[in-house]
Amino acid sequence: MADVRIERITKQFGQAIAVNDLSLHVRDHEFVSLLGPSGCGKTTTMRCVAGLERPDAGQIFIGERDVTTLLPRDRDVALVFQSYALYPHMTTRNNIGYPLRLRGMDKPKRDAAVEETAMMFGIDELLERFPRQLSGGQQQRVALSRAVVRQPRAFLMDEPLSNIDALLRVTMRAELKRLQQQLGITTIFVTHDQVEALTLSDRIVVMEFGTVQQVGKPLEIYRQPANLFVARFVGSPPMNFFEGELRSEAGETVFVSDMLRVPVVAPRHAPANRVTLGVRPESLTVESAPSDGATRAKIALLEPLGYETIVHATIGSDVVRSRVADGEDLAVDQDVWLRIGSELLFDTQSGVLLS
Amino acid sequence: MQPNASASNAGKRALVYLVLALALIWTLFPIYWVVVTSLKSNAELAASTPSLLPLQPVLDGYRTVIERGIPRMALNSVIVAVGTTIVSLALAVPGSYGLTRLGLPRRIGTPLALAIGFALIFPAIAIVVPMFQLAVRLGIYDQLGTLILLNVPFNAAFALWVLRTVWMDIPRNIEEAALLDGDTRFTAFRRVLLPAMLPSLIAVAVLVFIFTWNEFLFALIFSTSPRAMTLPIGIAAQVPQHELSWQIVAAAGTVALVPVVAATVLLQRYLVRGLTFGMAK
Amino acid sequence: MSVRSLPLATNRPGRWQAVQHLWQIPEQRLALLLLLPSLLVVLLTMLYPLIVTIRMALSSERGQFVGLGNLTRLATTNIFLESMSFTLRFSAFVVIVSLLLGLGLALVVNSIYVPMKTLWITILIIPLMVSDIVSAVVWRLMYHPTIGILNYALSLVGLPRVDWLGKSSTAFFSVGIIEIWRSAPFFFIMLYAALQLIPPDVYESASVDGAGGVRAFFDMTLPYLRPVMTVALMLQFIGATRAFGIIVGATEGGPGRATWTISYFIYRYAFRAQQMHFASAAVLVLVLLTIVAGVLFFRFVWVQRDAA
Amino acid sequence: MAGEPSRERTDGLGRIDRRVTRRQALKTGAGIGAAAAAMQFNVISRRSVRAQGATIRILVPQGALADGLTKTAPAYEEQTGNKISVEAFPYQDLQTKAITLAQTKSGEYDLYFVDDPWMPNLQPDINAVAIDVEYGYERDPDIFDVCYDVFSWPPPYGPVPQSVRDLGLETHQYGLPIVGNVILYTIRKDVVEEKGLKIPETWDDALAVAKAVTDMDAPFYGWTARQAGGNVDSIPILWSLGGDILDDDFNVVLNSDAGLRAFEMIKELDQYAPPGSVTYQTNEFAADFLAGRAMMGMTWPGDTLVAMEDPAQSQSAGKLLYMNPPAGAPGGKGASVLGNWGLIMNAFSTQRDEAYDFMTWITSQEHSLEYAKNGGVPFRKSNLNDPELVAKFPWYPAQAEALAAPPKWRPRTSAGSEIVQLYGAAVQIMISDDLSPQDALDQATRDIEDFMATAID
Repeated sequence: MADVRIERITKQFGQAIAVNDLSLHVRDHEFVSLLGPSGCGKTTTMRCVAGLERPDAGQIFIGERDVTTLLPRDRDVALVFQSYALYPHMTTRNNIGYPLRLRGMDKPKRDAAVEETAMMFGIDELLERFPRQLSGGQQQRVALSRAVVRQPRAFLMDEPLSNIDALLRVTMRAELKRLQQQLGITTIFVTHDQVEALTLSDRIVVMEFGTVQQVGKPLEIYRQPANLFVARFVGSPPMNFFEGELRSEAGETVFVSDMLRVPVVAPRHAPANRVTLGVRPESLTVESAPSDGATRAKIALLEPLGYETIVHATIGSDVVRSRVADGEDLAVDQDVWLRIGSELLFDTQSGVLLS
Repeated sequence: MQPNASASNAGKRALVYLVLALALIWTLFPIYWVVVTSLKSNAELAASTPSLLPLQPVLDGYRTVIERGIPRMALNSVIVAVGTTIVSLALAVPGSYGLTRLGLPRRIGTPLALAIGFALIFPAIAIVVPMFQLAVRLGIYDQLGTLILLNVPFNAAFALWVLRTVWMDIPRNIEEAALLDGDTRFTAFRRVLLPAMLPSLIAVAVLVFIFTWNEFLFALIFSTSPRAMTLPIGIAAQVPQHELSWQIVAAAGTVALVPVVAATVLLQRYLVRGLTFGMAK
Repeated sequence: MSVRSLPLATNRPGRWQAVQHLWQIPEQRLALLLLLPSLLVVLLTMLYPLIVTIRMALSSERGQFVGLGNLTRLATTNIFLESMSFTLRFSAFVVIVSLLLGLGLALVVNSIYVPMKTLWITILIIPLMVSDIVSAVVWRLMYHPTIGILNYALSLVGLPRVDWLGKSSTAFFSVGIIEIWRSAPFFFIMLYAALQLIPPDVYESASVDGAGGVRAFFDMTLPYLRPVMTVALMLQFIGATRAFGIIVGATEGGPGRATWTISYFIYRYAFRAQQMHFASAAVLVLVLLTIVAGVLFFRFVWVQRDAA
Repeated sequence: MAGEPSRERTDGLGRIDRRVTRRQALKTGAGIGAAAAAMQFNVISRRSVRAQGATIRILVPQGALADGLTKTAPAYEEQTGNKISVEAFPYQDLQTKAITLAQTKSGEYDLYFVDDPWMPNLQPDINAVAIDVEYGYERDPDIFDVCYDVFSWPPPYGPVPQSVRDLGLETHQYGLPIVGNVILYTIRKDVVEEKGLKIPETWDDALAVAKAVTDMDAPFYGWTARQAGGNVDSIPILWSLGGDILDDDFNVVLNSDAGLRAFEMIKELDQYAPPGSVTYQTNEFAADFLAGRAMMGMTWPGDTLVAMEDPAQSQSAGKLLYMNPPAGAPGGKGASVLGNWGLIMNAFSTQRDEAYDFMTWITSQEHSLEYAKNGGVPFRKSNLNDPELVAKFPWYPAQAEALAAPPKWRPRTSAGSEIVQLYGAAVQIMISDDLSPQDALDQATRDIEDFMATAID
């Protein structure tokens, strides 16, 4: 086991900068997700760690070793691919055993290790099958087994759950979590799915345009997004944003926009200009009668999810979303009054969190 | 509706079977006829009405064909075909890997691929005269090795072209997985990629073998003695001009057909894959 | 699981070591290195003869420089012009009929009424594997005026006999049929494979939209097959213009010189009549045509496959 | 055709190979040479065979001539300990191979079977051994002079191309006849007698006989001919009627009254030929006689006469009359075509003495007879007139007569073979496509002129 240190790496493909001066320290035994939209550089970063790409600048350490120029094979890391990348001409047994074979392990010991791992993933019945005879979920387990069996210094996972169906994904997610806790292997997990990132990770790295936007524990990321990008990207349904300005009124700081007037906690640094108010849908309560401080809105759409209902309401031309626990009395076109529970303030221009 | 539908289904079924029956005759009857002719005697061949079966089968045709060295020519064909297959694949396998797998920029890769593709449609007759002169100058005409040298470029281009699409269909991730599992690029190539593409490789090898086994033009011009005569030349040579017997050429044709038909039946799956440029899996 | 203690079985000295070393050079350089042998072999095989051919085509059989003399002479030589015309007409006839036959067979074998599809495919592709010279011999036995089965079959149903290879017009079709016998299976297998790739929901949505069998064929099947059809057509057309073994085997260019193809013309002039310089001029014409065909070919094919 | 006077000898390969030095050749071919060396090239090593006594390799046309030689050779092998390797190629290829080998100065074969029209292509003064000079060979009076003359070079008489004349060569004997072929006219004399007809004296008579006996339903055909691609069997008609392809200065003179008459005659005769005969090769031609459904035709002794006179297979056996072709006009003389095969010694052979020994052995009276029985064709007066043999091979007297006539040979120019092929192609297309004789003459003339414009002589 080892920690992974990425120090100021940059990777360009032609004119396009995939990773820009990125640094990151993944601690030993830690599960870190790289989260971001496609093209944000998360996969490239991971491939640099794996050695499949060589960064143009910067260094990568695994444990004490500078691995920046080492071949993938010499880094002792395992990668689980989105496509699983099973060897089509090998049985499950040989697929899992392949890394061990390359380490010169003799067959009896290898078989024992393969069987033990297969047992762990519940695929010990499938050892003699070829990849094409396996279902997606089974292939996934084989790929994980192949990564696990040799106890690498670090796991790298490239969207490993995105090719399996929704139900199985939930199961696998739990299984991954359990596995990582059990084995305690340092893991870098690349995903564009925030739920995966939030549920699995010790820490999440949110990326965009090849740079780190925020690093933090899942709840930190959710509650204190460092900037508008993170705030927008994390959370479903997404945060509601209102653009306006801060005014001081009677010693209170008030956010004012065309439609809204909201008293807010004054930020430490007063912004130079306009600000954006961010409100999570669950911080927006829906009331059926007008009251002080509540803003009038009209329900445009209702999405009942069973355990909650997502309410889409319009304030002027803006659409806001709120999640309410019980939405049975609500109806489309009904007038409602929205109340903001807690809010975040961002500098509109720089996007930086102010509160 | 129901009875009507089933009637039209029966009609369709009948039509399909009719077409298949005709296709069967169209495909196999000429082959049947060459086999039957090879067994007929001269007297039977001189009859005004041909018979569907050899009335008194004789093996004279085969005897003559053996006397005239057809087995030797078949052996030559095997040598040329095997040699060409090995050399072509030895060139095309690494070549196609280099062309598709190693991040060659498009502005280099595309023209190179196009040049190879062009070689595919380059007429063989166009190289015959200069190559013949060169072979004469070097004293290497009428040798099996020369025939291999002549066949290799065209077949290597074919193999490259097909394998190129095969490589493009093998996910890069598989190679990368191997690199992470502890392979070098070379051992990953040898232990993971080559085995993974083996079926396509067999397909290409079989086709190159058959193309070369059937090759006529080079063999016709570059062989001046039985030392380098291949089977197609031997067969063409049996077409009677100054002698009586058609069963000789029929026998020679049968000898050439047997391995081809056998190969088709045994390797059908691979052939289809190679012929459709990997389109059918 | 004491895997960690095991070192990677890597740098042990072995027979592959030198090669392994080679493979550690930068990717693009390695790519060129791996490609180089094939490229050299393939390109030299085209370029060297081409240069020699150009040089030869510019001089007479006696070696005197004649400039474009051979080429202009070619333009007024009936045998050449007629060979050229035969080649193009012949190739067009062959590929069109082969395409129709191959398409029909592909649709039939693909139909739900056909059991044992693999067996049928195996049988139907056999002619594809048979060499041109053997095909020619095989069919020549069928066409034969006395021992052939075809005229006998015609006489059984009361039809007049046909001089299969004995008239320019019938020889055109008879030789064409031999070539069709060999190339229809190519269309069949390509189109059959392409049919397998058509997603079934296309038909389902077509039938929901109210397109019946024939309509569905023209609106759905045909557009899906078109790219494959184009490739197959072009490959086979180019192949048919090279017809040589078939001519040697079936007609020796006869009757008269009615079935001379360009390839056969070049062969006769270069190797029988020993006019290698004059033949070289014909080679140049053929190469030029190939370049034109090549450009057309890659326009269609390249865009299709590599844009994907 | 006349060509400018030049001592530069050209060959089909152009002049390149003569000018290239060893070094240049090495340079050009270094790559391929290296690759060639790396490969197993000589699958069968010639040297190892030669170590145990000479193996004389002979290039022979596929068919009866090769098969006969294979049967005759063991006697020689037993007698001398030398081996005879008979290597057979089909007729059309043989020409290409023999000429190619000569041009490449190959010692591959020690002896070539050469059809007489190929003599100019072979350039005997360079590629063959003059046996009269080298071995003091003297003509045997038992062999027809024409059979010697045709393998002498330059031709002792008849038109000779300017370029050959310019070389100022002396005529020498470059080969010995091995097959005394000459084209014969054959007719079913039993049918002639039965129907009260006359043996034709002229081609008009022949046409009349053909017409009289033809019964398409029987079937019985008045005329049968080999007509496949560019053969020469109709030339006797052309010559007998006074036409020719080339004149003495190698101008195309086919398009004449005599030429037209000949083409008309050929076409009219074809009306009485079997359907499909337009693609006939020798075997189909012979099959009509074997099946007893043919009346007359032009035939070469070398091919199938043994079978046609074999009662076991042939219904025409014993019923055929052989003669020199009919004449153009009453009282005239028909002209036949000489088609001898010669045994030529390769100038680049490394075992000339052994080759010469075999040449003289196989052409001796005794052994040439043996060869004739096995499939060859006699060229000796004594053999052709041997009563015992004549009883068995009834065409021998006619053949002797034709050879003594003597028959004409085909044009002595390197373009000769192709010219005759183009002529034959026009004849074939006239029949197959129902071209008018005049159109066929025009096509032949144009094709031959086109061809000669670029040919070397």
